[in-house]
Amino acid sequence: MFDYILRRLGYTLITLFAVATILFVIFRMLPGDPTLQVISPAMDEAVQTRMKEAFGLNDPMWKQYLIYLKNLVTLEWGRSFVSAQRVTDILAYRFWNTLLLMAAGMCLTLVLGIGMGIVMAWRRNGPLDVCGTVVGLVFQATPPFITGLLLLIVLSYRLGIFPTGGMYPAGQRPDGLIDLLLMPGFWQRIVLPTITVGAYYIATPMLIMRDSMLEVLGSDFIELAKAKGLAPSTVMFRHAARNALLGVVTLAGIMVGFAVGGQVVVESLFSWPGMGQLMVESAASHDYPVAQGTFLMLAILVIGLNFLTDVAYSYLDPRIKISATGIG
Amino acid sequence: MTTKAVLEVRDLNVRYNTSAGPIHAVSEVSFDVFGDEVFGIAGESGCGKSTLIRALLRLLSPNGICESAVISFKGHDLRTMPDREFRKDILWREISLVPQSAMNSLNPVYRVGAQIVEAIRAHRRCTRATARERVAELFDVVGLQADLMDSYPHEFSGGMRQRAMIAMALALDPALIIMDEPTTGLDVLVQERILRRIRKIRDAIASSIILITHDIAVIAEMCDRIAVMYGGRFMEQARSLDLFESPHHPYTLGLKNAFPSIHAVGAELISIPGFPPGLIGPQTSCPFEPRCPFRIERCATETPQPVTITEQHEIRCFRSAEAESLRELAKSKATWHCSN
Amino acid sequence: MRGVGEHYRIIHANRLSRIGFWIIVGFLTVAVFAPWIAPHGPWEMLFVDGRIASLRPPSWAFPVGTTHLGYDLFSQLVLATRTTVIIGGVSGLISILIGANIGLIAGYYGGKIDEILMRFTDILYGMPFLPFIIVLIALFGRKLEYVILAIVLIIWRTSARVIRAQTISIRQRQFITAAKARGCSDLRIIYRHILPNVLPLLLLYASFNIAWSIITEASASFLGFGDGETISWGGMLYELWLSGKTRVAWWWFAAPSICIVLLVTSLVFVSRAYEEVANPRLRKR
Amino acid sequence: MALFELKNVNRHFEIRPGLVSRVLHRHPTRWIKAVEALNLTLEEDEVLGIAGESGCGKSTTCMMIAGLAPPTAGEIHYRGKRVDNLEGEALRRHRRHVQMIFQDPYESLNPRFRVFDIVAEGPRAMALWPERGIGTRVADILFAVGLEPGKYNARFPHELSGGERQRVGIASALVMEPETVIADEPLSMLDVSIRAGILDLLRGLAQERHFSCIYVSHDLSILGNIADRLLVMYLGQAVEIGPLKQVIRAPKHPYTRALIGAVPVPDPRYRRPIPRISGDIARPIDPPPGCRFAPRCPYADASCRKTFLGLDTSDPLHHQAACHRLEQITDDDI
Repeated sequence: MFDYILRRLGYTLITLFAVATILFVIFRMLPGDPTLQVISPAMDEAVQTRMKEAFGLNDPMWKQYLIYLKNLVTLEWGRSFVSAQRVTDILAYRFWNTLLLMAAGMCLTLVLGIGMGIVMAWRRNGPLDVCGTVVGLVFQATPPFITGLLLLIVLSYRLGIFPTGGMYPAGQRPDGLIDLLLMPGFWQRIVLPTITVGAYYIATPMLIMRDSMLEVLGSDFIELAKAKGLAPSTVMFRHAARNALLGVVTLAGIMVGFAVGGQVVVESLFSWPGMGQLMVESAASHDYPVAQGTFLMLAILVIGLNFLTDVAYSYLDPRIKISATGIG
Repeated sequence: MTTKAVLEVRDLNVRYNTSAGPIHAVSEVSFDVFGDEVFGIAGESGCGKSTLIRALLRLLSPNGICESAVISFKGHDLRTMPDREFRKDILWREISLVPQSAMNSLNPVYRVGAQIVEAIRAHRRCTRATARERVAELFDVVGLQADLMDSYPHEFSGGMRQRAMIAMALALDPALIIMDEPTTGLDVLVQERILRRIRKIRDAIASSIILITHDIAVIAEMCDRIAVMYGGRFMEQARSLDLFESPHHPYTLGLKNAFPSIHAVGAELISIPGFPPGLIGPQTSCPFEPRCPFRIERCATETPQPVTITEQHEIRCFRSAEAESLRELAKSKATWHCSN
Repeated sequence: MRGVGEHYRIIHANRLSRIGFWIIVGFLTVAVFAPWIAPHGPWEMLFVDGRIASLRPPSWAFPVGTTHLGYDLFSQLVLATRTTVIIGGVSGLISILIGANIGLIAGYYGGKIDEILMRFTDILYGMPFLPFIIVLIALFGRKLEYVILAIVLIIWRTSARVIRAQTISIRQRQFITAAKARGCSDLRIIYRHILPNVLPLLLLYASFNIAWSIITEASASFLGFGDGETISWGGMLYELWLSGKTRVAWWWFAAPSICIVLLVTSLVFVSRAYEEVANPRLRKR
Repeated sequence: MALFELKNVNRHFEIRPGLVSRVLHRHPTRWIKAVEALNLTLEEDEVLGIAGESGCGKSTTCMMIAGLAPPTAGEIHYRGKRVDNLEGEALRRHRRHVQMIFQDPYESLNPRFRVFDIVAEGPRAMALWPERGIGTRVADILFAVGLEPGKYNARFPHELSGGERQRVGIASALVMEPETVIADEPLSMLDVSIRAGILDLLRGLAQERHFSCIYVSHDLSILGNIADRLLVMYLGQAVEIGPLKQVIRAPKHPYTRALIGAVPVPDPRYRRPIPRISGDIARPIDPPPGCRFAPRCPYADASCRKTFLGLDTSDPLHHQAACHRLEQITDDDI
């Protein structure tokens, strides 16, 4: 198992490196002034020269690439054109906001989705199964900005139950996570974005769980578990659900990749001060250092979550040891 | 052998409702299993032997419907027993199963020992430690080292898994163990050893065994009484010696012809022409009629009822009286392959 | 090999997929005849009695109402259908072509080729999808080609992975060894023996890819990173969001939203029918 | 001249442990030795049976002879010509002469092909004949295996019974007009009552069409009904070979004796002797030198563990066993 995890870790680092390289290439292919990505034309002459040296923009391409990699590792991610803040400082604040919303959405999705999936498989072809499948598929087909807009229009604009956006009421800047969590205004504001993210992604774990439950329920060891005289709930949860979970974990990686996309939309829609919103704003205002940094940070998030998925899988499936050593 | 029946089944029918019509997987099956005997059910694929077990263990899929006159187990009427009670008091505690595919019958994500412990603790109040002691004991009985119980199923070979399955079946000293093809797919030497182990266990404990297999040689070696199943029916039922020395049913005759023996190298084998029946729709003929070289008109319109030949020897055939001459005819290949 | 009849049967076996199929056909028809159906241009300011027909709710004259600048939403919807169909069709088809071939080749040959192709796929899994499109559009400009390119570059990863897994399981089956023993070449085995067996899965992911392309394009357009010159459903919602009329013009919100959801749902329903074929265990019992 | 000759053929696989085990635990690379030092000849028009338990290397041997897996050492000669080093196009052409019939008729037919296409696939892939010629040959061979072409041509495998499928499998091998047919347990998935029919068919076709046959099975009673000569393998080593009746009635090697003794007999009166061998079959991972059966053999001594006494290749048709201690084994021991 350690072999497996170590190898996945190796792949993760390679992926990270490759994504950074792709980013470098894309920004260098930019038509027009290649210095544009780090130096705002609005800066004064002296600063521009200093920056050019720091980022090696007068050097040949390979040297620029090495400097770029060094800067990445040493967290020299440049400064925003707009606010002149260090990109890393901006991200440090935004990262946790994104993670908070994402975690809330994911927990809702996974807990509810997996639970629903089990119940649907258990009562196959029952009313819950049929409705659940249809509703799940419709949710899956509805882009989050439409769900979000609908919720905003109905619950915020018409009924005024929830605030329209932000993370906390204006002028009440919390200091620290605990302070934030104690704020009723925060809880009012996190509801709609969480539901929006959740609604889009709930179908994936729910339907996969249902399908892989049905697959597992047809296997011989379930029949034996029944023959052993185990209670139906034990058969369902201890034997079927645990094995079916493997299917969900396998596809969780795919889900994570898309979830970050959904996050961008939802954050923009609800003015949630996270990395997604930052991404859209900085890209729209051509604030390249920030856009680049945000993109990298989001990539790190995705790659990290994919790695966690692999680890979870190796924990859930004892057979992974074999495939890692290549015997099986 | 005691004469009291542990399990008594009369007129058991199972049908599956499918979109193509009802499939009569098991029809009018009656048999008794007596105390510490091995009762063999021989049959080819699709003859209904697996359905029969599922019906007894209440494991039929939802579209399977089981009807019978009597299913009595040690005096309990299993037909009317509520599910919950059946699950707690009968399943595994009294009737256990060694399933067909030991390969896939162990849950891959749990350790083998834990799966046996689970079976014990589902029926008996005891601590995990006591249950583990019992597992160690059982592993010893089936010839596995006790420290293997903390392995995962994928770390076991086919023979080891099969032995673990037998250990699991023995866990609660059930009165009846149903073994569904317990050695199919195993190597000859492993098979030999497992059969020997089963025989030893049978002598040591007071369990009866229902052994289901398509392998006539295994049946011959293991069983006290044998039922030959075809098309969902018991075509012939007899004591082992009687069945092999004076088979009566044409199907039994054909099966014997088709089965090779290492003691008769080079002897001619004769296959039974045709294919097993599909069993869809109403069953109004002898299921073996299309393949039978001795069929008469009546066979196509009527299902033969069981005829008793001698004590404990029953067959379903209209020509049971002519068995002697049919047996002679059946030895010739021409009988089977030119009549069609 | 089974023909069109089989696909017809698969789709028609299930009520939802049947409905979905006809809805898709409907949208395709609208896309083909869009310029003849739409009464006005997408950004043609309309006047009623000499005044801009601003924010008119649905009526006989304007079946789905107008925007604050007096554009006819019905014409916009019809013309945007074409954009969506092009994006969904082109990126869905190209991506399944790439994904299927990479999956088949990696899965069939295994070894080093598999390792390289799968590491490459892993890298794409590390790319956050929508942010990548946003960066690309921000850098290179708001053009439909770039949107399609960005989608195609990323979206094949899922189909490649899934088809590779299926190919590996098929490769190990005996009929592939049999084909080899009969003297079939590698290419013949891949495309004649394996491909028909992954076809249900391939169609499933083709339809997923189309659905994901449409959703992604709509999301990007909604965030302002679509093609500014071409009308699209996501772009219509972006204009609504920019105009700040979300509170009042419900029809402006409803019309493109319903179209997106309807089309994508139909695709998902049809793909669900294929999922049951691709995964036979779901059918049984 | 012998049709096939295998000279000292080996097939070994490498198992590389993961990085951590290699570096931290110093786990060495290990070898699975699936087939070791195999010498074998196949004469024209004979049926050679290969018997052995799972993991004995019988399937690997088939794959090597069929040109589907190259040996890692040794030579394979076909009609005096070396074939184990063929590659690419030449290998593909060579495969035509050696055709395989597979174990599982449910798995060995492509579920998306119709019967006609399944049988025609080989000739088409090799462009053996023009399409019309293929058509008549397919019809001929289907008829020869007892399937009426008109009735079966357009069917899919899932519409056939196990016996019919196996007949299609045989047809698709024989349509190539091979000189050697390798049958890898072709009956094990079929019902008892129809096995004999397939066996008869195979035997009849072999005579009619003059191909030699390698018939692999773990079931000695079936081999007893088809083979002319019998080879017994254990964990990748050939332990005994000889004319069928001699091997079965008077086995020499202790393993063959145990194997034959363990075969169940359809006779309720028969009481089988208890075999004297112990232990379980292992996997051929890093096997020690010497006879691989030695750890389970009641007769084994130091010499058995040190060297493996291969079969004598000079007289391939002679009944012989690869055992150091044949003299010590007496008949009443079995």
